[in-house]
Amino acid sequence: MFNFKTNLGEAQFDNPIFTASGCAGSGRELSQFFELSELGAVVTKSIMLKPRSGRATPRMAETPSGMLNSIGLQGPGIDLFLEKDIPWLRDQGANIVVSIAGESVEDYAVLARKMRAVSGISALEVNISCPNVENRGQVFACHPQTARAAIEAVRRNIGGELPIIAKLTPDVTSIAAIAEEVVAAGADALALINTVLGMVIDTNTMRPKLAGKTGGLSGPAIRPIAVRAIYQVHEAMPHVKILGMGGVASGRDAFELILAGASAVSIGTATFGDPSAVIRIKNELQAELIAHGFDSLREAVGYAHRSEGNL
Amino acid sequence: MFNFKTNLGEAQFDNPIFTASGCAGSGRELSQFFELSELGAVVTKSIMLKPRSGRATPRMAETPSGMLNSIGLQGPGIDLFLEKDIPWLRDQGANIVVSIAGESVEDYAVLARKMRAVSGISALEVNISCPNVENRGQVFACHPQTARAAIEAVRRNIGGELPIIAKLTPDVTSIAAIAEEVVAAGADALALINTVLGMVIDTNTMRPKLAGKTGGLSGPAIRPIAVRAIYQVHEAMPHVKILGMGGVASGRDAFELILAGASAVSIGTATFGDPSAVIRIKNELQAELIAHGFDSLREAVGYAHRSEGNL
Amino acid sequence: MMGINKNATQMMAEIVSNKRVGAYNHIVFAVGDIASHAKPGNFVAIAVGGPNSAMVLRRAFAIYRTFDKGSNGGLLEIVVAPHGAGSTWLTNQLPGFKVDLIAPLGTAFGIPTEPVRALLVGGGYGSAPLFGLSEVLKNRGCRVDMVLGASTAMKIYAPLDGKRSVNSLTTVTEDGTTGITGKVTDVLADIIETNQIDIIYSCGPMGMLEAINVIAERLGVVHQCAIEEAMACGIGVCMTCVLPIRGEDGVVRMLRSCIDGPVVDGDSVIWGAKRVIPEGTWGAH
Amino acid sequence: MMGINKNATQMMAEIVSNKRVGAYNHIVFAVGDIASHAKPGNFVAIAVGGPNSAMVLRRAFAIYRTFDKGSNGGLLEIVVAPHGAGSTWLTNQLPGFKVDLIAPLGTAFGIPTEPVRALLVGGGYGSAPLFGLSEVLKNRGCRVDMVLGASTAMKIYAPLDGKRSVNSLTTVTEDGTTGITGKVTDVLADIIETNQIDIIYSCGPMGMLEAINVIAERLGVVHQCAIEEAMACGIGVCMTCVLPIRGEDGVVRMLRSCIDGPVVDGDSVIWGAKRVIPEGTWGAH
Ligand SMILES: Cc1cc2nc3c(=O)[nH]c(=O)nc-3n(C[C@H](O)[C@H](O)[C@H](O)COP(=O)(O)OP(=O)(O)OC[C@H]3O[C@@H](n4cnc5c(N)ncnc54)[C@H](O)[C@@H]3O)c2cc1C
Ligand SMILES: Cc1cc2nc3c(=O)[nH]c(=O)nc-3n(C[C@H](O)[C@H](O)[C@H](O)COP(=O)(O)OP(=O)(O)OC[C@H]3O[C@@H](n4cnc5c(N)ncnc54)[C@H](O)[C@@H]3O)c2cc1C
Ligand SMILES: Cc1cc2nc3c(=O)[nH]c(=O)nc-3n(C[C@H](O)[C@H](O)[C@H](O)COP(=O)(O)O)c2cc1C
Ligand SMILES: Cc1cc2nc3c(=O)[nH]c(=O)nc-3n(C[C@H](O)[C@H](O)[C@H](O)COP(=O)(O)O)c2cc1C
Ligand code: FES
Ligand code: FES
Repeated sequence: MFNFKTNLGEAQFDNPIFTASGCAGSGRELSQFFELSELGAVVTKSIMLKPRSGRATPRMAETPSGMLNSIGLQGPGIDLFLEKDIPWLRDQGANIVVSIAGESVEDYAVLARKMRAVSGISALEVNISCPNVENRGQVFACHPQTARAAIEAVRRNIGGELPIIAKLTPDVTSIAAIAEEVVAAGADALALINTVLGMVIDTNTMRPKLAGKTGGLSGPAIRPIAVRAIYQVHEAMPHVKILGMGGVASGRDAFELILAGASAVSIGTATFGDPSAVIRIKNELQAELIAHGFDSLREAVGYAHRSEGNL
Repeated sequence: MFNFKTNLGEAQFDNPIFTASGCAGSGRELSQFFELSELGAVVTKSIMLKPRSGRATPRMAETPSGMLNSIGLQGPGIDLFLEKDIPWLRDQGANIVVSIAGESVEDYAVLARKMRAVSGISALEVNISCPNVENRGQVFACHPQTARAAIEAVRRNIGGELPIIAKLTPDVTSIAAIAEEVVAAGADALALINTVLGMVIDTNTMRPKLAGKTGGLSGPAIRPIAVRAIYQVHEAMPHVKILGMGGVASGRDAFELILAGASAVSIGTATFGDPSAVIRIKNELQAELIAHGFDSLREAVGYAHRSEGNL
Repeated sequence: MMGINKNATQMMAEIVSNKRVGAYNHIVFAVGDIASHAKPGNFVAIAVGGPNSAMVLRRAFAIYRTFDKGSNGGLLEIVVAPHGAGSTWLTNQLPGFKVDLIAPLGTAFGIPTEPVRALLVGGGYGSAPLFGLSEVLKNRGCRVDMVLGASTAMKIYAPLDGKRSVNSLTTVTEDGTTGITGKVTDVLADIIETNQIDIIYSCGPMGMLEAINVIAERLGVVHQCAIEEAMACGIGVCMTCVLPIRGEDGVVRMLRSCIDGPVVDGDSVIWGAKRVIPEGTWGAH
Repeated sequence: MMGINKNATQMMAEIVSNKRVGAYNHIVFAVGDIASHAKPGNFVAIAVGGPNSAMVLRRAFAIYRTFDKGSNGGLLEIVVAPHGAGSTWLTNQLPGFKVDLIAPLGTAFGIPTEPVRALLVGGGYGSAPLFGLSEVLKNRGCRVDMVLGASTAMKIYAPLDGKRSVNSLTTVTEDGTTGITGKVTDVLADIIETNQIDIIYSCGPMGMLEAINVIAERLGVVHQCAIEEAMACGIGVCMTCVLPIRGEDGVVRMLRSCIDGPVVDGDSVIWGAKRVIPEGTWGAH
């Protein structure tokens, strides 16, 4: 029997295919196309303390094999989210990973305290790829000190229970250095990668296409960047589990991230082109793993790192 | 009469479409398809002090809307290059920009001294996106100090004549910060962007596809990253001229980089798919500029930055 | 916040016919059961470019009309303006080719329970969903007047049987190549007053919808419009397609035009909010 | 270092025919003048995926043969194994469709000035360029023997008229579905000795070429082979397609297989250098 089980820190999952934060709505919209309980986990959109309108439109631009978005973390705020979305997801039998995002270290601390009492959650994904209002809007995950501070705040406030997955941006000189910092600060696992900062200029209006000017690049275009980041971080810290993401659109692609070192894989942009992409990818991945002679997912994690001698 | 002329520092060019370093061979191969003198400039492959075999094969992998390469700066070394390639390019009436690359600060100094006496060159592109053997193979352009040191070495040794274009990598936390550093160190203009670090794992062999493991991502996939980098740097230093590049495959794309702030545009990967891409793009760009009512290229440079009031 | 259209289905749909009509392509798909679920105002989301396409997002098209002939024979029709790469690709596909399609999506035009006097206003390909709507309204005993506008005659989409389904049809073009010279909004007030219009249904560019709404508000006429905002997913999961809409509780929220729209009440929309979040929007700061 | 094939031309070439033959597609293009310039061993580079394709690089295919009927009638034929996305796309294109093609590219097989005894060895679709070569050799009065190998019968490409053009044809398959069971290299030594072969021409997977070269060296037979290394441009500007080759000056250099190849002398290749730069290569450090 093929063993598809995986874990991120203490959190256990039946299979390694997750939704990506911000790419699965509240879960309700996708549940029209398949059962959410079939997924390894549903990762919720990043939730903040307060309700948030997000950025003005236009919020997206298609790019070659990808897209830019600048949603700006639109959402109802943590209280309404815990009241409405979480119970519903629990009722679906979904394995839930909650993503949180803050604008200050204090925000992360408060969010963690609020999550502490919530039952039926497998892990917390901490999105630190967002602007820090206390530091000229610079992204937490761009600097070792702020990345560390945000994760420490969550660690201190979450209690011993919930595994923390720190989500990093690839827009840094050394992602392995940031990864080491957040693991030292108490992250149990890492989510790699968030979108890559990009811009599209509309040549008709001759201005940036997005109202927010820059946006996050996602989709197959960034897959080689994701694979590289996962490979580098797994090489630096082979014992730290990685939730990989970035441009995965097929089981082959998910397999590629797993070979690089991911223990689970989130699917974002692919869902926009194909609502049931996650289920298709899960099935394709299992077939790939079996075809390559693996008895379990775990054996394949980081397999591309084996020494040349094993050729 | 439409004015297509442009300049980078003191260097003047008849039109803004250049080849990208490392993407036009010695020039001879492309001259089969068009006259090199029709280009704004031929940018040579980055030349190093000594002959260099480059990396082992496989050296490339196709990716969605892009490709990875790890050529490893294969080349004949500066002496043979100056003896064989430069005179031939001069005979073609080509406007020549020589790209140099070093493994140490001293290399850059020696290369600059060797270039000093060479006539018929318009500018020097200094590729500092290469590994520094003196600093654990870290890329010069990744750190302010090493980026500065390399450019200072060139500035000191080149004499007052030749404009220096510093070529930067986007694989940094803040490209504007590096840009400011190299301009302070004496760069007259900037080339943005070099390839983005990526990796492809061959799911058949279950190992990195490239012999060099990681490679540089280029092509349309990275265009939004190039536009963002050019926009950010032009915003920080509007007076510094930019040679833009990254995923340009049409006149529309070149126009996008120009609106972001590029005064000239290099074409790399597009030439691999279409040998006469540079000429097609040059013609398409001129048509775009005229269709948008510009009388000259210069008016369009950075036009996307104008204040919202001018809507 | 509503959920996704509960009948939405993803399928590979064969192109039955694809014909050039003026500046547009009229494309018919075999969609089986989907045809019986679609209502005027709903849209389809179609994957473009084929395998290995560099275009990763679906394109949305208003449903022009459907023929419900059971699961084997259901047909769905759209009208496509070849504009950028995706729509141009679609207009180039031949009968027999299958496309990946999701339908029906989004909200539908609200149908009054009483016979009313309705004015349908379409700009460019925005006329497409109005003909199906007109049929439904006529079946309910409504009087239906229609005004179609475009920059030029080739961009007026008004097939013969469509024309027959309305009580009156006024066409307006900016260059005067057919009908009245000017903009649709030039003729609205007159028609509304002459025909004692109760409700306006509109579909077309956002600028036109906004101008219609000004007139509708001034004359106290109900106005439902089908808006168009760039969509990445069409099924409510990406939050790209939002616009500020005032709810019944008076609060303005950034709502998804793919789920809470495309058909919305004209006076619930905070117009002119492109590139800015209107003050007071829920969560704005 | 040589320059690009001086007759290389870029054109939109119409597909005249595209037929399945065993595991392959035999595709014929109308190429006008190009046909008269191509020599056995040359290749074409074809853009794949159509407009908006996510595939940015051309694919290389050995020229199977050409018919020179002047600028209007010149034909060029290739044999394609549907493998990944690009080749599969190409095999799915119908007659009438035009592809962007550059040809002829690369070096050609060297033709001896005297009549010699030649052995042509092909693996899989590697047989394709050998039939055109065989015709040229026969016209020069050479004796031509041929050995074709593949994993299975479906992967032996050997059309009837091709078979007729050689003096003897031996087929070898790993699964024994046709001809001798085994590998081409199992039968070479025998044929070389029996037929007193002067020169071997080979085309196929690198592993096969290397094994042939071992035999050729041992028996002192000249060996020319057409190598296959991943190519990004096909015209000599990208430096991706290199492999270590010893020049006449004894120096090993990383040479481009698209310009200095694909046909090279078997004994000039430093075999087994995949993923490493052989020591002593010019510029290695
Ligand atoms: C609800 C809805 C209904 C629509 N109905 C029709 C219809 O009936 N007929 C028709 O021809 N078109 C319709 N459109 C527009 C259509 O979806 C495409 O956006 C348009 O054809 C341009 O796509 P493209 O691939 O040709 O252009 P591209 O420039 O390649 O598009 C790039 C991206 O921008 C988006 N985009 C570009 N223009 C628009 C636009 N005007 N509105 C929304 N997104 C845009 C595209 O969806 C795509 O994601 C509708 C759009 C929406 C949202
Ligand atoms: C000189 C030369 C002659 C060739 N002749 C033929 C021929 O006659 N018939 C035929 O079917 N194929 C031939 N090939 C292989 C062909 O060019 C394609 O590489 C192959 O069809 C796979 O491409 P794909 O798009 O299907 O696969 P993909 O996996 O999509 O290819 C991805 C990339 O890898 C490269 N690649 C993959 N496999 C190979 C390979 N075996 N060799 C070189 N590059 C590869 C592709 O060119 C492409 O850039 C030849 C290659 C070369 C270099
Ligand atoms: C529309 C959109 C919204 C996103 N929202 C979030 C978010 O709220 N929190 C977060 O951590 N990442 C967010 N992301 C990033 C994705 O979770 C993912 O890291 C990234 O898109 C790369 O994966 P992909 O290429 O599969 O989309 C968003 C991405 C997109 C495209
Ligand atoms: C095969 C290849 C070789 C390259 N060699 C060099 C080089 O020698 N020096 C350099 O500065 N950049 C080199 N580059 C980077 C290009 O000059 C260019 O910055 C990058 O590819 C982005 O442009 P593009 O997307 O148009 O290719 C190379 C790129 C490719 C694809
Ligand atoms: S288009 Fe994705 S939420 Fe509306
Ligand atoms: S394929 Fe580009 S140099 Fe040979």
